[in-house]
Amino acid sequence: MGGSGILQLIFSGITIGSIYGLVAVGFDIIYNCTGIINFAQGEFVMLGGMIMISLVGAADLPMWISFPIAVFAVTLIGALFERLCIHPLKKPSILTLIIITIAASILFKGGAMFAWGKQTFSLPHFSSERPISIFGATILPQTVWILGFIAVVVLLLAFFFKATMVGKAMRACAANRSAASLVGVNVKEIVLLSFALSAAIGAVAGIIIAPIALMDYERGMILGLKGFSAAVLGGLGNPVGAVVAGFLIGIVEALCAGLLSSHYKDAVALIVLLAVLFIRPSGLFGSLEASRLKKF
Amino acid sequence: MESILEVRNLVKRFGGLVAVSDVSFRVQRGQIKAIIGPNGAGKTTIFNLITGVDSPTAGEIRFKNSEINGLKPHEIAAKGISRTFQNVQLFDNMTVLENVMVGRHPRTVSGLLSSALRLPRTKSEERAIHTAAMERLNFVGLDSSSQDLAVNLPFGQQRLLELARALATDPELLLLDEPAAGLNSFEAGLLADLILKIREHGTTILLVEHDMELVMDISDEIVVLNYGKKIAEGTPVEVQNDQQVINAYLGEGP
Amino acid sequence: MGAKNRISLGVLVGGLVLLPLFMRNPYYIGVMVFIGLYSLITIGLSLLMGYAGQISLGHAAFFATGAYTSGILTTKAGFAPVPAFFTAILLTACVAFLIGIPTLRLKGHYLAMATLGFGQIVYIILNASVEFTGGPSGFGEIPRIQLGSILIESQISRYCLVWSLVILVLIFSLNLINSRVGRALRSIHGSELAANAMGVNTSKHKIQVFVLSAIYASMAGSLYAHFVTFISPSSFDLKFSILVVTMVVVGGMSSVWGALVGTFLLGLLPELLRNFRDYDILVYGFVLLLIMVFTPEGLIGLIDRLKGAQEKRSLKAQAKLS
Amino acid sequence: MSGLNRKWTVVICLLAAFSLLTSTCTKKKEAYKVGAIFAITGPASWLGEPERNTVQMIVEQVNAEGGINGHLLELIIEDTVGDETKTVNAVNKLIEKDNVLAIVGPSRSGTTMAVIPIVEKAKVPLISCAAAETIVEPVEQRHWVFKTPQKDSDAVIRIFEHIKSKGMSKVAIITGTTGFGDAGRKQLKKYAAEMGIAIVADETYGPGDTDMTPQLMKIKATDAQALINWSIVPAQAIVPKNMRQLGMTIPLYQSHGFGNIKYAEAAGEAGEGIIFPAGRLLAVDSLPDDHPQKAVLARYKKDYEEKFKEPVSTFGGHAYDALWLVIDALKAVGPDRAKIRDHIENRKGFIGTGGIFNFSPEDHNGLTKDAFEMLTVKSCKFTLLSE
Repeated sequence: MGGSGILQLIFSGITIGSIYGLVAVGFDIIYNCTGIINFAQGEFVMLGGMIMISLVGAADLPMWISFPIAVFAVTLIGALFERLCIHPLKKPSILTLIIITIAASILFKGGAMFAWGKQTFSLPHFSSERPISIFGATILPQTVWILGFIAVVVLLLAFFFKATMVGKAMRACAANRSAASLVGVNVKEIVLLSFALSAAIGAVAGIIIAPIALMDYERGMILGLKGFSAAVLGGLGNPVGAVVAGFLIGIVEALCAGLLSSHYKDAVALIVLLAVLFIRPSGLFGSLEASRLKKF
Repeated sequence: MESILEVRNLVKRFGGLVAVSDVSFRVQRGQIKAIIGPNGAGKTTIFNLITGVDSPTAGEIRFKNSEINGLKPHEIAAKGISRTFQNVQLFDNMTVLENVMVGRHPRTVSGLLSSALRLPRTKSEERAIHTAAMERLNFVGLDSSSQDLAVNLPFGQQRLLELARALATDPELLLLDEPAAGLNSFEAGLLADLILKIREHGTTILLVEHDMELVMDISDEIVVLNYGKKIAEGTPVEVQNDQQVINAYLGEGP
Repeated sequence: MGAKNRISLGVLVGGLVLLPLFMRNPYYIGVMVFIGLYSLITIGLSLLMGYAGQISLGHAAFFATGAYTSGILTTKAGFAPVPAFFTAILLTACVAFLIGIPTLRLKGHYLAMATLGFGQIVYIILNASVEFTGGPSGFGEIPRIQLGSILIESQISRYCLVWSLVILVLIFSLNLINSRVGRALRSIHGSELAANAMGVNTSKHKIQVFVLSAIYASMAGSLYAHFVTFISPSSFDLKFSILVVTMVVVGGMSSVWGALVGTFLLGLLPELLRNFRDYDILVYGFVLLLIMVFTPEGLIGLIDRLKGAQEKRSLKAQAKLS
Repeated sequence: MSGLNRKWTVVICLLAAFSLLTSTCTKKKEAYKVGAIFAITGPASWLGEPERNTVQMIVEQVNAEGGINGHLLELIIEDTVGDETKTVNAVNKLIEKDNVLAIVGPSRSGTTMAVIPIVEKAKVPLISCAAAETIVEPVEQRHWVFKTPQKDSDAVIRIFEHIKSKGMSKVAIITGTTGFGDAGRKQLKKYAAEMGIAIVADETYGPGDTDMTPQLMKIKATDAQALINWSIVPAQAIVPKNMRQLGMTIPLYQSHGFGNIKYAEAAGEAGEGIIFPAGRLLAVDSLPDDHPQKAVLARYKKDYEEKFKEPVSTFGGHAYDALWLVIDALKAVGPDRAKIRDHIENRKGFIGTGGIFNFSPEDHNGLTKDAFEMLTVKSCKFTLLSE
């Protein structure tokens, strides 16, 4: 396979890897504020995609209107989930919270099954489907859309965390919850916000991937799993690391499928992940101190 | 007198921060020796280095004339060094008695299989562990609460429990990390008596402590650290009159 | 083993002996057989999670190693089921040991990810090495277990075999918990730092209990292979690993009894929900959510709390009397 | 006087009620119980859903027409969730608790394989709706087991015949890593050797994969003249899309697992021109009126699409054939498991949606490669491949 072939594989890896990265960012935001790994994160992705498909397909709304509505709807679901299932608990163990998110993911999946049925749906591409040729490799315009959205989301998040009061409060929470509450940060509100924000990011991921990956009610699990891998590889709680790790996993998968064997491509990505963890037990960009502080 | 512990030119750096810088001292068998110094002087770090929790950047630690740096904490414990912690580290999910029984670990042998199969050997060992643990609880005066959960004890008793647990390992050298912190003066007095009693049984004691009254009362010798460096060593009287020590504690006057 | 454990064990054994007398229908016995298989795994997991404080999201892999080793040895290498059963245990123990050394150095979510990744890798290998495992189609014709002159084929004979094994494993585990090694394990959960200082070789004990729990899972896997006589990778996926962890947490991690309670509940629930038809997935998720929101310590925690309230009430009553 | 009257009224009412009760009991014959197990939820629910819908529809129709020889048909439907353990429990329940006469399903090969030992031991006829050939082979160990979907090997033969007729001999295959894809991969390799076709690339993808361009890049680099995409999961629709992106123009063949118009819709424009073998159900409109299957197919399609407002799929057709085989046997021999089995085994000329079934003691599938037609996708519709 020539250079353009390799380039093609890397494009493929970047496309899917950016989705992993975006899902991973969702994991990180909730993890930072609560220490929870939200196993329902993948379902937010699925819900985003499915709601968008309904709005565009059944309700016949234009894309640019459907997009914010779908994101808002999933954000609301995320916030409701936090209020109803996480908020009422007093001092639960992390493991309990994780099982709650697993239960919630079963519920979301079941609800989606009744709402949309068991079929697979597709969403029209945001613009034309004509492939663009770059140095002999081809990419779909949708890939450009995806990368654009990732850039926008990452920049917005960076601005949010660095420059806004709420964002700063969230970062304070991530660094030290009790200290944050001492200086007047309402930790409970921040937790709610983190769920809402994660849900919104998940929804965006689901919407932008739907045109090229199709969507059905079972899709969330596998995307969630890959996103979790990226979050851990990047060092939990580190959104920049998550995006980088997402690209990394996507590219390793694509290269392995294209050059070695598609039978073992998922395994190779996991082996890389495990190898990194064994050498650096807190991921590529995580600090060891943080991994010590947050345990079950 | 032979020295049971010898620390030579010990250095520990965390990144750019030098926590312990070229510290040497000896502990004689049967002594009560104290390490004092202002906060951040590197006292707890030295404990962590001796017990293998951290490994030294440079230098040597010898216990009973053999080098122990580089050994894992559990190996060092098995050699006869035990400790308590500045912020109490009890096994909250276990009873008071069970906490002390864990202390018998390095002096007993039953493995997973023989434990699970309840072999006769294990059964008799288990009885021995029980007896030994009750003795230690008796010694510190906690025998009446042996069946309570450790987490439910009042703080002062938790300190005593940690002491009993450390004693259960039959240590030759016992490291006490601020044993009197958080105790009232009555409790601290009882603790001093206990420490002296432990020494009578032949256990050497090295302690880090802020309660100067306690330190001066019971210590045979004192090492003073400041910013990771040893600035003085000697008997309580010698140390109290050392100008460098006075400066370190009171701040250098104009 | 304390008196409380002895009583609980007696009640369990009594219940198990009486059950087939009242439930004549082989279908119910069949459901109990699977609950028994799950129990083998969850008892091990509760030792690992509740006592040693280590999580594993990859136990489906050990379940699979047991099942596939037994299946392959008996169908392709001419082994009898019983020697295959022990070979599977040996192999699973070796795999768990080798995986455990690097993995158990990790903590918290990193450990969860590593075990999850290991489980997924095994799942992918089962799917991809078609010549050996039959690939996604799996393989059948696995012989049934022959114990002396008894062929383990009827539901009731499976019931007896699997639950005898569960009881043995339970006694073994309860003995372990209340022993030198068991206390060392629990001390790791309490404070790894202090456990080390007390001479407990924490990494050795973590690996020991990891291997032990893998062996339990392997036993369950071997029995599964010989009971169902057909295996394919879909029974050994991530969902299975999550299911067994959920059983332990729902029941309560504070004791092996919690694991058993959780296994019973989540094992029976799908059968009870058959009447809900398609809605069973919703009801299942909802029940799970309710349990975790209202009894975060698991059902065993709830039972303890009720008992505590009872005691408090009786204490108050006594205080009033005097 | 009035007291006596009241007493009599009560007695008369009771008697009337009793006689009414007994008369209805004797008039109505005992219902025939048949079990059905499909993957109604879980990862294969898109298979189980049309199957469940189909059998429910049949039961309503049969009972509305007075049942089978006066007996109502009672169908007990269980969900396998696509999981083998759950399937085993469900089949045990159907046999031991519900005491069914026969079982229709399961949907997937893996779950079917898991329950074969149970039905063989309990001596209950099972008509599977899953594809793998090992379900009915070796037939001497499958005394009680039948299946309605066409054989994988026949689909492979039809595809290879078509490829050879176009003068091609080098193909690439890409298969899904599920039981269906794996069984197909094995058959493709087996018949390629026999029919003189070279497989120059052999790739796979998982059911959750979202991008197959890496695999297709590898295939593109070979001299393959055609690509065969063998899968039953929705992800198969991504392959034509990715081919289009990479500018691959070699013909794309799919398996009979493509027999769901939703897949063609998901593939969109990229799906145009896909060639695949399938039962005639999907192309019933372009079938000549005198075709023996036409009436059955047209009726099923019309009934199903009117009732459920969704396009019919071949998967539902497999359940349709399976349940009608059981009903056919019940009509002929009554409620006796062994007789039902014998009747199905000797049934010839049974017209179903999948083809015309001719069962025999040597063949528990009863279909030949003629059960397939080669179809293609034209303007997002399935039509007969014309030539």
